[in-house]
Amino acid sequence: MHINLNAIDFRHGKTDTRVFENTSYRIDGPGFNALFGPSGVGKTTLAKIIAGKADHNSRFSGSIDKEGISVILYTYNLERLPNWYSIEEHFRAVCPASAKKLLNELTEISGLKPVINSRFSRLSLGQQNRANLIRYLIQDFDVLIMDESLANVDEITKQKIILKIKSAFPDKIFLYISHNVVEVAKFCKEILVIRRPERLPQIKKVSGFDFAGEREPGQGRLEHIMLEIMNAS
Amino acid sequence: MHINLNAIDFRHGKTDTRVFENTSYRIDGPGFNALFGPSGVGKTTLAKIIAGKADHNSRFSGSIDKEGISVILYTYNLERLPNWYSIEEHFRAVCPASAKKLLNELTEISGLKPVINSRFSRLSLGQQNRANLIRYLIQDFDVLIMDESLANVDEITKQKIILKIKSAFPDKIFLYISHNVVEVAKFCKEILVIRRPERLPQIKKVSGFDFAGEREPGQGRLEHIMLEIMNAS
Amino acid sequence: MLHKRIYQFLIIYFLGLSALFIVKYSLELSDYVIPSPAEVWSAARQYFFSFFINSVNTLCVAILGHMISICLATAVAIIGSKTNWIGSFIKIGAYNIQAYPIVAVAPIIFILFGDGLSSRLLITAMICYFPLLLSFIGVFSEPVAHIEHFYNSTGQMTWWLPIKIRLFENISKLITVISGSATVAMVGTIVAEFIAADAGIGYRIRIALYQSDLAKILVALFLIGICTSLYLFVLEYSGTRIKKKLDIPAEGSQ
Amino acid sequence: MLHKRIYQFLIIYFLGLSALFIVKYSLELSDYVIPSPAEVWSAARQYFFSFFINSVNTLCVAILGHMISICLATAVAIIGSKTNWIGSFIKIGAYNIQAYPIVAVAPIIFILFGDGLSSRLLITAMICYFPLLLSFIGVFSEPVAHIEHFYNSTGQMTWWLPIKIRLFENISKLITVISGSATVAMVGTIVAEFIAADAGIGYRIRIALYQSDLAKILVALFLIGICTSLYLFVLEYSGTRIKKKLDIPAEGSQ
Amino acid sequence: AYCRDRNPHKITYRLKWILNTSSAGDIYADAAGYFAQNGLDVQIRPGGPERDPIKELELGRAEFGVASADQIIRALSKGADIVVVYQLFQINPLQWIYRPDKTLIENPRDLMGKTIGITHGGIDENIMKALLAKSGIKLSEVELYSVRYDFTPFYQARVDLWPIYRNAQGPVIGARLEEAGEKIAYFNPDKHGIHTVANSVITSGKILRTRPELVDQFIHALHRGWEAAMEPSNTEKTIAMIYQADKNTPAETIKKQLELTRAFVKPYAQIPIGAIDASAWRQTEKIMTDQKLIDKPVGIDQFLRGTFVNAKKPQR
Ligand SMILES: Nc1ncnc2c1ncn2[C@@H]1O[C@H](COP(=O)(O)OP(=O)(O)OP(=O)(O)O)[C@@H](O)[C@H]1O
Ligand SMILES: Nc1ncnc2c1ncn2[C@@H]1O[C@H](COP(=O)(O)OP(=O)(O)OP(=O)(O)O)[C@@H](O)[C@H]1O
Ligand SMILES: [Mg+2]
Ligand SMILES: [Mg+2]
Repeated sequence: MHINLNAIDFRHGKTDTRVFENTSYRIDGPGFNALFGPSGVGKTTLAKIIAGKADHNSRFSGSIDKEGISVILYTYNLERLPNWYSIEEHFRAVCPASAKKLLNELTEISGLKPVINSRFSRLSLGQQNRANLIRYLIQDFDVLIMDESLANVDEITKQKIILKIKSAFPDKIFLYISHNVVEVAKFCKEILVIRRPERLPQIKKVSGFDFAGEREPGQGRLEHIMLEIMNAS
Repeated sequence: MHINLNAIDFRHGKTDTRVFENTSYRIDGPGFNALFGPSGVGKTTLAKIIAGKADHNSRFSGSIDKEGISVILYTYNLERLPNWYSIEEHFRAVCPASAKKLLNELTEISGLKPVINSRFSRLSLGQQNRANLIRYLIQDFDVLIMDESLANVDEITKQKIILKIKSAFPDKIFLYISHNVVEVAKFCKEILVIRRPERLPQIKKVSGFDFAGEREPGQGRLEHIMLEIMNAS
Repeated sequence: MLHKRIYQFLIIYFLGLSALFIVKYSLELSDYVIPSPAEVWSAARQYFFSFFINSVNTLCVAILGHMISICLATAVAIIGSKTNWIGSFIKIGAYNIQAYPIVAVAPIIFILFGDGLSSRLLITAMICYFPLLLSFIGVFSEPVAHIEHFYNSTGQMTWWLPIKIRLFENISKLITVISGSATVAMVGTIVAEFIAADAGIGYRIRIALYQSDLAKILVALFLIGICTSLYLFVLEYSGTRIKKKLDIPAEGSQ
Repeated sequence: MLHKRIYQFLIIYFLGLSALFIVKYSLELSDYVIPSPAEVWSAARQYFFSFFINSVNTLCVAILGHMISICLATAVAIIGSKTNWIGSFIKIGAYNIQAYPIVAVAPIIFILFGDGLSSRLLITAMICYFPLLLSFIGVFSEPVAHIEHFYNSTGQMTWWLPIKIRLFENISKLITVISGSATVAMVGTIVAEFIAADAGIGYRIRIALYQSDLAKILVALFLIGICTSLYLFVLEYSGTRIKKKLDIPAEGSQ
Repeated sequence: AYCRDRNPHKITYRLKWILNTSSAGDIYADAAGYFAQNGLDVQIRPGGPERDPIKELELGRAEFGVASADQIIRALSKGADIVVVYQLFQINPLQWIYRPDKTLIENPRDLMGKTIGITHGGIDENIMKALLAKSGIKLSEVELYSVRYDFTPFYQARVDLWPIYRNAQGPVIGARLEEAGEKIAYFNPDKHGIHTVANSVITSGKILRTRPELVDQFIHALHRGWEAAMEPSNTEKTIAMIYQADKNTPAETIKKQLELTRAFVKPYAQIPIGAIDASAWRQTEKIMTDQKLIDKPVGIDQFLRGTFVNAKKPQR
């Protein structure tokens, strides 16, 4: 199971600046990985390229090989659920039978139970984020890219959700986009630090602590990873 | 200069659950304060109440006294700039003559220079966030409430922006809503931790480190504050 | 609400009437060109009741025609908003048929449908559905990226779902358009009656027109205005109720 | 693109024509009810050129009338979308006037404006502007909260800004509506000619109708269709260009 | 107003309907230059139900116009300042077309039980009602069918009799039916004692008072035009002129229309073209009074100001 980016070149429509230039990277095996880098560096762009959702007008070259992967989902924090159902009805409508139990656990853990009967437009921002993420998690996928999907959720809830994801999907690939370096260092297996095209290689790999709920990372270990990430970016 | 919340009671339209129940709090003097609390607890709601932008259908009682405050602005991370201008043109269109220099510095610090000629819809999420915040900062205000305004910006840039705000507006009140406890503990003068209505008082005050760029907080000090915040919430 | 609508209509009507009388007296026109107030008044007294019955008759047909139009416009817009060849074909078909004046196609309609209520309804619907169609196609062709993304990505997008999403997203625009098109339904019915029927206020207008009897026409216009305001009010009121029920945020697009 | 439009129109037209002939031959209707193909063909050969000139004449007036309608609809919608009393008054005024069939108000129009080009344009505009108005009011009345919030909060909201914001936000819907309404402009002009003019294809249709000459009407409909398709294409093409220029994301509402 | 200030002889003549064979003399006078020879610059403009020549006269947009007798009487009853100066048709060309092999109508009593097309609000309705009344047929004994723009109901034989203008529509509609092998015939109310007036030339009382010479010149030229147009030896020339003005109608059709028009405009050798048939006007007025189309008689005689008013009509 891997995704292989080969010599990716990418420019957005109407612009001449390359977001990616001859960029290659290989994501191997399952795991909870991060896409990290300063705002505007190209995380969303890369995520969309991987998910095959890049803009039609953009110019793209290079190739992406996949092995053992058929469904790649991309979710982002601005997504909305239609307002005609309550959150619970929405969940039910898109939940395959096999994921019922998982759905229940996710709703519980994410703290959405009290607002499960509300319409989407009546949720707080973080509640909206979580509702959206959950409906993706109960789908069938091999790779899930979460573009700031938990950016507006408090840290305690976020940790619960991430740990649940890690335990429930041990054999899937996640690409988690976040600006929180502590979180990325602590939870992710591999951190793909994206850098401006001037710096080569454009994607640098840092290994994270990959916390799964058992043993909290020591302060030193975490700081070391964070420093590595900072140096890389 | 203060804002005084007196016995606020608030229910959203169509719901019966009180978001606030007999809640009082006093924000005194200028400073960079935070509104903190789990997702869905009522930060946005409170911010809107203070800014006088609460929904028409909601039921509200209580009063808000202000002294030395005439303009309260509320900005949030989903705002958009119209697409008919580039960012630079937008800035110019809404910038009072007196704020020109400030605008320049803010654009520089926030790292928006390279995309200043792009339209809003062509920016990355974090760039959009920053562009929106900047146009508020150059307005005339006494209180600025930033509802997750920097939630999608990387930490390095975020720190630069916050420090710049603190130095440029020493005599204004800021209410900064964020889910990042480190950041809140480090930069804010006062942290208003909001809790579920069951717990009294509903807003608890924690003093932050109020970092202004000179002396980095020691690890212990920061952890202490963070612990306090966690305990409070 | 209702009294406000009626009230506003009355102001407009009497403003128009006054303007007409001012033209009459300043140009010293005879009662034949523009009837005198006395004549209008006597026509009103004489015909008010029977015209009222006729207007209500027209209103009923208009309401029926309006419903048909809404269904028709929805159906055509749904197909026409699809980006495939059939969609664009249906769209062009709908547009082209619209470009034909009803009077020109009326003979064909009568040949095919006879001259009962069905022709009348068809003509009403043909006149009324197009303004709806335009808005509907506009709404149904424009993706709501942030909502549709999920269904597209997960392969759960059905033929019908994007329509439903775009409909919900634009419900208040659509309600505005639908309630506003009530007046087009009314005018469509009147035109249908003008061409085809021997009942309804359109038919009475036609007779008055042949007799150059502006006084009667003015009375008819008054009643048409009242009926239209009434129907408009009912639709706007229902629209507000529907929006409340569907929990559409008052603030607009969230 | 253009040839696709024309192509589709031809298919529709000939489908319609075939349907008519099928009705004719299956019901054994005689040539005076539905003309035979030979008669239609001979009418086409005889009148094609002069009808073509007339249609182009009509198209020119339609384009002018369309421009006027767009301006009128924009103006009324801007005022009518304001939530104050004047706004709702203007809106109701526009709606009520619309409910009057043109044929009923035509005598008044002729009294006031004579029977030159101005009456013809006025009637065209009156017929064409309403579908536009409906969509425009729908669009202009609906706030775009996430964009307008800044201007409202900082007291920089002007009278004009919300209009501009909502216009930009809905530009592709509006372009759809405007280009689609081209056909209404065409039909409006034809109706105006039917009642008022002594030129244009509408006038020819009226004569053909008087002479009960369906063959000529069919030829006229063909030319109207061609002209409409042409104009429609020009508008749709310009719309695409405008969208590109304004950098409207293809994906839809961002 | 038109450039009347510049040239007092520039005038507008508003017809009742589009330019066709029914205005043969008008077209002739114009094309042959008779107006110009009388020092007039006449603009002939087509009319229609929405463009009423009487209103145009009053608004000063036209000096002369053509209107039907019912229009004129109705306008007079409402105080319009108009006078009749020339009567174009001696016999009203309004007739009902029918299929004699299906519906045999030899006298008005045969109308009983038939479906008769009428234009509600049009003069044909009043003529038919007067005829029925005269023949002692109650309205409930016939089926009145509301006529509209197209002839389909008659074509499909759902209506037995359909009103048409014999001279203008007859040759077109009739020919179409005959081509398909149908037999057709026309029912003429004039033959059954209902003498009504159709189109006449009018001007305003004010013009007649203040510019009688203008009226004279105009009528003189118009009369020359009609005489020439109705002259059988001028047939080819007249047809060419009409075709020039109305390219929608083929020349053969115009030829037939012209023959028929002649029979309505100059049915009797001893009556001049344009003669005003006062008795027919009175009967029209009476019909309208009886059927409550006007409140009270207008005293039509005083408004008939033509050159040949009351020319004696031969007994039929
Ligand atoms: N549609 C577009 N057209 C042109 N340029 C674009 C477009 N979208 C993004 N860009 C530019 O491409 C660069 C990368 O954008 P991208 O959205 O991938 O950044 P990101 O890493 O996701 O940033 P953030 O953390 O702020 O979301 C940015 O500089 C941005 O301005
Ligand atoms: N329009 C509304 N109608 C009904 N309930 C609402 C509405 N908006 C918010 N709520 C509810 O009120 C509570 C407080 O919402 P609020 O948006 O203030 O939370 P928040 O603290 O800002 O959360 P977050 O960090 O996720 O943005 C939530 O439980 C939410 O579900
Ligand atoms: Mg991004
Ligand atoms: Mg919030």
